[in-house]
Amino acid sequence: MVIRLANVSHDYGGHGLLAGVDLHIAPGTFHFLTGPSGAGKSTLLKLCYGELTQNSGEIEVFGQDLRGMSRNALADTRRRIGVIHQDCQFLDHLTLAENVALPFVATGRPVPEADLHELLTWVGLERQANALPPTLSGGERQRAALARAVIMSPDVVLADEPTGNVDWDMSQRLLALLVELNRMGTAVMIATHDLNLIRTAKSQVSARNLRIADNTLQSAGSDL
Amino acid sequence: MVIRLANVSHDYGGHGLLAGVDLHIAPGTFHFLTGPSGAGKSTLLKLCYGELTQNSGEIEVFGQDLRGMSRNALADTRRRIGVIHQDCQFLDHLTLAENVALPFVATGRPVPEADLHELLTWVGLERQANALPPTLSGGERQRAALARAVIMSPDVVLADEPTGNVDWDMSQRLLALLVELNRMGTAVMIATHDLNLIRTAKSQVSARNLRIADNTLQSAGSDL
Amino acid sequence: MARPGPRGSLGDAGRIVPRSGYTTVLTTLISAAMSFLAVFALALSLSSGTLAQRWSDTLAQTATLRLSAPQSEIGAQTAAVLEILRTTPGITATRVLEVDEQRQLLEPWFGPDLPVEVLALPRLIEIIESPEGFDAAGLRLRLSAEAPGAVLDDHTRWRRPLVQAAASLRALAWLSVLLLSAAMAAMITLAAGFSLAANAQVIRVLRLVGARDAFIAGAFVRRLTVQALVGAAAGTVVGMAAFALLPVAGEAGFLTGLGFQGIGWLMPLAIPPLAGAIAYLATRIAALRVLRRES
Amino acid sequence: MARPGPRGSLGDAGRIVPRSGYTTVLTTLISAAMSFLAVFALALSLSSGTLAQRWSDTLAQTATLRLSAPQSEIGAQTAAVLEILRTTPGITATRVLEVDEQRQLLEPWFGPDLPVEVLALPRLIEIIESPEGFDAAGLRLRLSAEAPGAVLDDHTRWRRPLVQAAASLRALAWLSVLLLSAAMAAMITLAAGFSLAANAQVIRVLRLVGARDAFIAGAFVRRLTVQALVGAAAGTVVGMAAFALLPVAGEAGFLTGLGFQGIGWLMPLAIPPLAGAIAYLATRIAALRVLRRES
Ligand SMILES: Nc1ncnc2c1ncn2[C@@H]1O[C@H](COP(=O)(O)OP(=O)(O)OP(=O)(O)O)[C@@H](O)[C@H]1O
Ligand SMILES: Nc1ncnc2c1ncn2[C@@H]1O[C@H](COP(=O)(O)OP(=O)(O)OP(=O)(O)O)[C@@H](O)[C@H]1O
Ligand SMILES: [Mg+2]
Ligand SMILES: [Mg+2]
Repeated sequence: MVIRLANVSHDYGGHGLLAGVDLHIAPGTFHFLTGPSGAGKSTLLKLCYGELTQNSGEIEVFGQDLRGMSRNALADTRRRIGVIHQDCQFLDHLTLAENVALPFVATGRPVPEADLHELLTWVGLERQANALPPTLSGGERQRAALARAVIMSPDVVLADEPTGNVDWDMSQRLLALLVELNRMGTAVMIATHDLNLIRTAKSQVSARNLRIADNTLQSAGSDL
Repeated sequence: MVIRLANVSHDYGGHGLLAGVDLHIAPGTFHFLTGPSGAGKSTLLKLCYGELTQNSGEIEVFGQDLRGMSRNALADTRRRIGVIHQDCQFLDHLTLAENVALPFVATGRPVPEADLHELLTWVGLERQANALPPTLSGGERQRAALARAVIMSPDVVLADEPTGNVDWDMSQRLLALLVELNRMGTAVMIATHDLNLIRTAKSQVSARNLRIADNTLQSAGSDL
Repeated sequence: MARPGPRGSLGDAGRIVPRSGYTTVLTTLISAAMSFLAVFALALSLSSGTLAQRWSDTLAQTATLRLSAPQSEIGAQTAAVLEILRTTPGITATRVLEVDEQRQLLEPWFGPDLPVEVLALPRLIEIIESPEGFDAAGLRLRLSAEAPGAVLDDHTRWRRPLVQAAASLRALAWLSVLLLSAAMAAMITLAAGFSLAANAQVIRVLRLVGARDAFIAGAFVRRLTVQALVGAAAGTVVGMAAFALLPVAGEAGFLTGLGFQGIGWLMPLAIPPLAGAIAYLATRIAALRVLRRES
Repeated sequence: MARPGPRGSLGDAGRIVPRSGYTTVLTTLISAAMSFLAVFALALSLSSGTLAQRWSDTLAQTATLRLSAPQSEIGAQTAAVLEILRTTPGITATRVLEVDEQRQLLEPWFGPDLPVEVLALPRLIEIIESPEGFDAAGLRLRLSAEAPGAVLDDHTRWRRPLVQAAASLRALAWLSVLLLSAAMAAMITLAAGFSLAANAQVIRVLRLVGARDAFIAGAFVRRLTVQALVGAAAGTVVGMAAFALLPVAGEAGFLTGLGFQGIGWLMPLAIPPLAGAIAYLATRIAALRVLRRES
């Protein structure tokens, strides 16, 4: 089991947001997460990689309880999770290529230049490799974030709205990349508003569709 | 004429980006702007409200050349343009309501509380009025940006990807708001990747569809 | 949830620049530190004034004239010398030392039993100068003509180094006050630049909604001036408290008097408004320059 | 376009924290300013040492003994007194003043013609103390028994205020060195806190990609320590240059000697490494605390 949430509840001190959420993400599975804006999609993803700590319930990642983990263990766990944050986050003083290679640097490993170049080419950023993040277009930043999330071949990719700023062709390309990873065993969860993306994914991968509504996580396989 | 670009070219020092762009935005018209990620949509909008200065060509806003304008005149011109920036920009220490009301504060006018409340309700943010921007979800920030762009009843609204992070229903709601403004005489230009949005808009308003491709601005009425 | 609505809280644009940003803390800190040091420099300069005064008082305004002459002539020469001294401009009073006084002066060397009366001791005449002093060289010339046995000792060799030291101490103190003011101006200008850089986002957003340069600059100037005032006030108060409480110099020793006396305590109160004024100008210039640079 | 690839430039994580961020500039500035001031404080403390030495040398280690006695007994009593002095611990040497020397001492008061030989002048004996000094009260007691006409003058009334002043000057100087070190540590801790706050984004991103606390803290510690070192070196050099070039105190006056002499010039060189060490500790503590707080 990659990620397991059991009866998890969370809110930010105000009215309820997520209540009694159960979620099982097995290795090699593909999940879509939808729900209206403000429903708690980003919150759920943040709980899964430990940026937030749940109010109640249990969250296990790779079989270990996130709450009982030491800080170093949490860092080590995050290395196995590729995260695409909704507000793409970069170090603005480093080039795009350096930002994408950051997971290697931060863990003290040599950067695989060939892989890096191949990946940048796939997401269409080989020309911008030496550009600084503030000079990139919105879509270019999103693609860079995806490249960084997958460069370490993580065990699971959690993508928060990875295609909100890219055109249709590019979103298909990015989806194909994630599907490819998934075929090689990586679990994938994508939070998105783009129902077309979910629909076209159907032909490529058998994905489970989840929806957050009324503070709970529901299966939404049929009504898309 | 609200905005007129004549033979405008711009790039950021590297290879060409926009070349020989002509654009006429008349009062009360509705434009969609599409094109692949990195094509220069945001750049074009920034040229229109003077955040960037073109390399060559002429840009007139409300009949005045932007380049010859004094700094105060440029500021006064911007008050007549409602801008939704792609990276939604807020003052993180002010509440959402204060951020939306900022155009009034910055120009020394009293804040129309009733209008403000009505607008926040329309974009579904009445509950978050007192929240700080960093605690908002991605979609909530986008809606707040739209609210701020239209609160002064500007003569023209330039929206850069205003629906990238909101669900379908909400994007329809936001579109309806802009269409409503447009009916009352406001010129609107929306840069977006969301072809479905453009398609559904057809039934509500007669919009012109523009596309940036091969460094030029083309009409794209048919192939959407 | 019961926060004030946007009108009341933002009406005067006072909160446009974040209050608690660390660059504004920086301004406060810098002016506090500088003001604290300025209090010390001020104390030093005031004290060195007092010091110089005291040293001058004890040494500078007296001189001694020693008259040796055969016993028969001593009376006449004393009269002549006194007449010369009386007509010398810059001399306030003269006094011939009594025998007892001479004995006191000699006691450390000869004990109390010296038979002063029987010795052919020279006459000693004490001279009290006016504050302007007298022309020692001219006086010596006149004396050598009319009373060749008279030797003038104007204590120059004792006085000069002390007065010099006091003067250089004073110069040092004023130099540090000046340096501190300049340093404060420079650092507040820097802090203003930092603040503008750190709040680039604020500037960008305000530009976007059509705020004019004067409005944006005004928001920063107001915030930073207030911070500088607050910091300077705090630094001054702490500095003054340090002087009021710490025994910086003992009761004895010639550092006595390092500190503020009487009306001197009012002088440090000029520091905060001065710091505020410096901050106002520095921020205004920095803000308008930055705003003009980034179009 | 020909920038180095990511491996070469980022391999040692040296650029993880932005180099030119204004909070790192802040660290440099703070340590430069503090080091500059520390040079002055150091000079003051070294000089006050020299000063105290000089004052002690001229006054403290000598005393005078005046012996008055009938002419017949004077020889015997002198011998007795010298014997007492010889056996008093803390006295290095004694010397009976010659007649000529006595005349020189008296010349300012009586002129060169005083008939010293015929006067029943007391004997003057100069006493050279060892650095530890002697027990003046005990000596007086023994003298009063064996040579009632002997009066000991240990110059106390001249010496005490000067030695006191030198000591308080010295204390003041060391106090300022201490205060400056503490202030530098505090301000660098603050600067480290600011730097961490300003680079919250850097921390967030590094967390996101699985960096451990030690890695993140290390990046900040390295950057800030280097900045503090650079700033301190600059401040020290400028401060030393100021002392080498500025005529802070004239040749005369008892502020003479304010500055560095000989080997003293090496002491300020200890400031930069010290500042670096302070910065290292301050940043490390601040970084780990901040990182632990924000999970
Ligand atoms: N740090 C926070 N403090 C307080 N409230 C927060 C915080 N973060 C998020 N919220 C609130 O929690 C709710 C859910 O936020 P979340 O970001 O999870 O929504 P979302 O489903 O990702 O929405 P979107 O599709 O717009 O990104 C929102 O109403 C938001 O305002
Ligand atoms: N300040 C800048 N300096 C240098 N290059 C820039 C700068 N801003 C944008 N660019 C480059 O110009 C190109 C066009 O950028 P722009 O933001 O206009 O694209 P866009 O059409 O809005 O794309 P998207 O749909 O991804 O937002 C991109 O390749 C981008 O990297
Ligand atoms: Mg979200
Ligand atoms: Mg764009």
